[in-house]
Amino acid sequence: MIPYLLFATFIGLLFHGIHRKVIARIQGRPGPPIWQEILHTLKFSFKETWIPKTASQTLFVAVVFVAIGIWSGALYVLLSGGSLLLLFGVYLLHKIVEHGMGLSSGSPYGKFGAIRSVISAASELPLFVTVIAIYLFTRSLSIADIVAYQEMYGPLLIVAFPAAVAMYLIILSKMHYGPFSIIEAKEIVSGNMTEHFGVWRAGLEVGYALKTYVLLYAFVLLFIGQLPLALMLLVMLLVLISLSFVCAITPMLSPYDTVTVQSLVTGALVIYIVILVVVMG
Amino acid sequence: MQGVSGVNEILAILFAAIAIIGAVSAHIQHDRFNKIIAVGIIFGGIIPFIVDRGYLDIAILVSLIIPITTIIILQVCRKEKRDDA
Amino acid sequence: MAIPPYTLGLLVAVAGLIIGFMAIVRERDDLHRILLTDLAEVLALVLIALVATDLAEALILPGLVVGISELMAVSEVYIAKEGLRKPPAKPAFRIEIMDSAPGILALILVAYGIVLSGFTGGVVAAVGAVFYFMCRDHAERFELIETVSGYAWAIWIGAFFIFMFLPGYWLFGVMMAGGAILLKVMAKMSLVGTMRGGSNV
Amino acid sequence: MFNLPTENIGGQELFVLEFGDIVNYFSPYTAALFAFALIFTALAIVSRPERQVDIAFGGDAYYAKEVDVDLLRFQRFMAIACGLATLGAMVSGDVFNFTLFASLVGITNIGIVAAYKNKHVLNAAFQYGIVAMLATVPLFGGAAIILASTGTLSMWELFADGVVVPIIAKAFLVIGVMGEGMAPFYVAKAEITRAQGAPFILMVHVSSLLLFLRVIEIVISM
Amino acid sequence: MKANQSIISRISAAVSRVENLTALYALFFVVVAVLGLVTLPSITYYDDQLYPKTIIPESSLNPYDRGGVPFETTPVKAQYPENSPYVGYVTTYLTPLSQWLADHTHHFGTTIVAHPGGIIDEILYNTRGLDTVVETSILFVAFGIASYLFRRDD
Amino acid sequence: MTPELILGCIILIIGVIAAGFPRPRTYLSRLICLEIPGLGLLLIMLAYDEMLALVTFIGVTAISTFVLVRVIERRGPE
Repeated sequence: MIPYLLFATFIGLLFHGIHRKVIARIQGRPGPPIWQEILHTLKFSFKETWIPKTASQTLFVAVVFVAIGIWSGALYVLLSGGSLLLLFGVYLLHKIVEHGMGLSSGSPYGKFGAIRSVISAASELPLFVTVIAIYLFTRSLSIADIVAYQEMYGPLLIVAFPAAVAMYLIILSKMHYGPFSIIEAKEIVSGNMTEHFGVWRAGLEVGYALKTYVLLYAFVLLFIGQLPLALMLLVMLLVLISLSFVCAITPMLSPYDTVTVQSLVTGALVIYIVILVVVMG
Repeated sequence: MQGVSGVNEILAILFAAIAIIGAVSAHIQHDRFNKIIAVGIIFGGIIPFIVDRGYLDIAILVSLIIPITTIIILQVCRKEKRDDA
Repeated sequence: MAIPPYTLGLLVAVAGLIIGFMAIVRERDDLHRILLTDLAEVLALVLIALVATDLAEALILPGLVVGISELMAVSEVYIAKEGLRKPPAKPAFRIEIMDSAPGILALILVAYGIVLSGFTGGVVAAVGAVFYFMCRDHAERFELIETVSGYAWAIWIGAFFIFMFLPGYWLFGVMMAGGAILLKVMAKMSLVGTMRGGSNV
Repeated sequence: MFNLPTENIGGQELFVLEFGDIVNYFSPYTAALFAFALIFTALAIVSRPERQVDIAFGGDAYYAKEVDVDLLRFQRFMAIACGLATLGAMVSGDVFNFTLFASLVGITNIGIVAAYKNKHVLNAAFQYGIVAMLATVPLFGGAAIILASTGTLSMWELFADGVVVPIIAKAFLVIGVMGEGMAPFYVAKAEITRAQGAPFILMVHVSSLLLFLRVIEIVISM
Repeated sequence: MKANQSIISRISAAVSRVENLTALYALFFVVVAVLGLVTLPSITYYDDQLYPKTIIPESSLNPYDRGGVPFETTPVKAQYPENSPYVGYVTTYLTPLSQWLADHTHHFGTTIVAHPGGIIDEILYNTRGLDTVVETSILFVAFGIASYLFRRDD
Repeated sequence: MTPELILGCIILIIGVIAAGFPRPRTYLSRLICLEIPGLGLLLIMLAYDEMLALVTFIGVTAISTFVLVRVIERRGPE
C-alpha cells in the first residue's frame, strides 16, 4: 500500500504539472515544466515551518493530516472495491478540510477562501444525483459490483451519460484554475491555503495530488471499467487534458454564479433521474 | 369506533356546526376581541365531543387550560389598546 | 366510494402543509415567520397523529417538546438580533381574574401535573407555573432551576441505563424516569414564565 | 441475530448496538462516518479558537481579536453536543431516532452561531433557525408516513427487499436533512462562517455534511 | 437590478440574500409537496401496525386498557421483543393511587395511564428509550441557548 | 370515519388558511388564528383516542403562546 501511495502521489503531482502546462500552452504561454509541482512539494518540505500566532493551532495542523488521511483512505476504498458511497463521503469531507484550513489560520484571506468554499457547497448536489443514477443501473454501490456490471453490459459512460457529465463537473469543480475554483482565486491571494507554508504546504500538496489521482481513477473506473494500469493512466491523462482545455478557455465564474450553475445542472439531473425511475420502474 | 346514533346525531351535527361557525368567524372577524370570542365558540363546539367519548378528566383539564391561553393572549390585546389610545 | 380515513387525513395534512408553506414563501417579516413556523409544527403533528397507534402517541410527545424548545431558542435569537432588550412596560390595567385566579389555578395544575408525571405531567405543571409567574411577575433564581433540571436529566439517563442493562429493576426505572422527566420539563418550561420581565435575580 | 439486508450499499454490518426497539449498527460506511465525526469532536474539545486578524483599511494597521472566555465555553459545549448528536445520527438504526438526532444537530448549530453579538451573524443564525425548525416538519412527517405505510420504523425492516417506502416520504427525509444541515442552502452558512471560533464553526459543516451523507445511504437503501 | 444581467446572475442575486433563505426553503418544500400530492392516494395504511390501539369503552382504563395484571406481563407488540426482556411489565403496572382511581371511577383512564406505568411509559422509557434521551437533550440544549442569550444582555 | 375526524379536518383547513393569510395582517390576529388549527389537531387526536398526546398538546400550546406573546410584547404592535 505505501509504495502505491507514493506512486499515486507522484502521478498526481505530475498531473498537476501537466494541467498547468496544457493551460499555459492553450493560452499561448510557455508555462512551467511539467515536473514543477513535484519540485514545489520537495522545496516546501525543506523550508522553515511554523504556525501563525493567531491560528487555532491544533486545528491548523490537524487539517493537513486529515487531508492526507481521507484521500489515502479513499484510494484504499477504490482499490479494494469498497462502497462507492464511502468514496463520495470522502469527497464531501474534503470540503471540511478546505473550511478548516481557511478558518483555522485567522488570516482574512484564509477566511475569505473558507467562506467561498462554504458557498460552493452546492457542488455536492451533482454528486448525489450521480450516485443514485449509478445505483439505478447497477443496483449496487459496491465498486467491485459496478466494475463487474460494466464487464457484462458495457461501460456506464454510454448508458448513463448524464451521470458521467455530472461526475465530470464534480472533478472540474475541484481542479485548479477552473471556472469553479473560486476558493483559490488570485484576488484573495491563495485563498484558504494562504497561511499554510513549509511542511504543512507540502503535506497539503501531497493530499491534493492524491485527490486528483483518486478522482480521475474513480471516473475511469466507474464509467469505463477496469483497465490495465498503463492504459488506465493513459485514459486518466486524456480526461485530465480535456479538463485542462475547459479550465483554459472558460473564465472563472463569480462565487454565487457557480452555485447557480451547479444547482441548475443538478435540477436537470434530477429530472433525468425521475425519468429513469419511471422508465425502469 | 363509536358511531353516533339517533338523537345524538342531531346534537353532533349541531355542535359541529357551532365549531365550524366559530372557525369561520374567527377568520372573518377583524376586531381582535371578536376573534378571541370566536375561538372560544369553537372550543364550545368541541368540548361536547370530548365528553361524549367519556374522557371527563381531559374535558376538565382542557377547560382549565384554554382560558389560561386566552388570558395570556389578552395580555397583548390590552397593551395594544393602550398604545392605540 | 369511501375514502379511507388515512388517505383523507393525509391529503388534508399535505394540503395544509402546502398552504402553510406558501404563506411562508410570501412572508417577509421575521416575527411573522416565527408564528408561521408554529403553524407548520401543528401540521407535522397531524401527520404523526394519523398513524393512530400507541407508538404514534409516543412519537408525538417528543415532537411536541422539540417544537416548543426550538421555538424558545429561535424567539430568543430574534430578541437578541432585533436588540429588544428592554423589558416591556407593565400593562396599563389588570383584569381582576389575574389577581384571584393564579394561586388556585396554578395549584390545581401543578398538583395534577405531578400526579400525571412524565412529559404530560411536566407540561401541565409547567402551564400552571408559567401562569403563576406571569401574573405575579416573579423573578426566580435562574441558576437554581437550571441546576435542578440538569440533575433531573442525569437521573433520567440513569433510568435509561437501568432499562437497558438491568431490566429486572424496571419498576425503579419507571419511577425514576417519570419523576425526572416531570421535573425536567416542568423546570425548563416554567423558566419561560420568569424570563418575561427581563430581570434575573 | 440480525443481517443487514443491504450489504451492497454500505457494506456488511460490523457491530450492532441494541437499545430496545432501536438497533444501531456499524457498517463500514457508517463506521467511517462515525470515526470522522469522532475526530472532529475531539478537535473541538482540544483546540482553542483562532484569533481573527482584521485589517484596518487605508493603512498598514491590523489587530487580532481577543477570545472571549465565556463565549468560548458556551461554544465548546454546543460543539461537543453537536458532535455527539452527529455520532448518534451516523449509527442510528431507526428512522425516527435519526430524525430526532438530526433536529438535535440543527438546534446545536443554532447555538454555536447564535452566541455571537455581531448583528449579521445573529441575523443569519435566526434565518437558519427558522429553516431548521421548518425542517423538522418534513423530517417528522416523512417518518410518520413511513410508519403508517409500512408499519415499522426500524431500518433493518425497511431495507429489506419486499418493503415499499413511499417516494414522498423519502423526499421529505432528504428535504428535512437539507434544512437541518443546510447542505445546499449555503447563504446562511456563508454568513455564519464569518464568525470567530474555527473549531466550533467547523462542527456546523461537519455535522451537516455527515448528516447528508447518512441520509443518502438511508434513502437509497430503503 | 440591471437589465443586461444574465438569468444566472439574477438567480444568484436573489439566492445570495440571507433574508430570502426561508422563502427559498419553503418554496422548495412546496414544489416537492405538490409533486408528491399526486402519489398520496396510492399510499395505503398498513394494517399490521406495531403497538396497536384497542378501545374497550367499558374499562376504567379506557382508552389505554392493554390487559394484564400488575407485576405480571402482558403481550406487547414491540418491534424486537427479544431486546427488551421485561417488555409488558410497565404496561400492566398500576401505582396504588391509580389502582384506587381505577377501582372507583370510570372516566379517568388518561390520568391513570399518565401516572407511572402504562403502555406509553413502556414505549417512551423501555422499548424506545433512546428517543427520549435525544429528546430531553434537545430540550436541554435549546433552553441552554435561550438562557445564555437571555442572561448575556448586561 | 368518525365525525370527529371529519370535523377536525375541516377546522384544520380553515385554521391553516386563517393563520396563513390572517386579516388583518398583524402579529396578534395571526397569533389568535394559530389557535384554530390547534383545535383541529385536537379533534383529530380525539378521533384516534390519543388522549395523552392531546393533553400534552394543549399544555404546549399554552406555553408556546406565552413564548410568542413575550416576543410580540417586546416587538410592539404592528
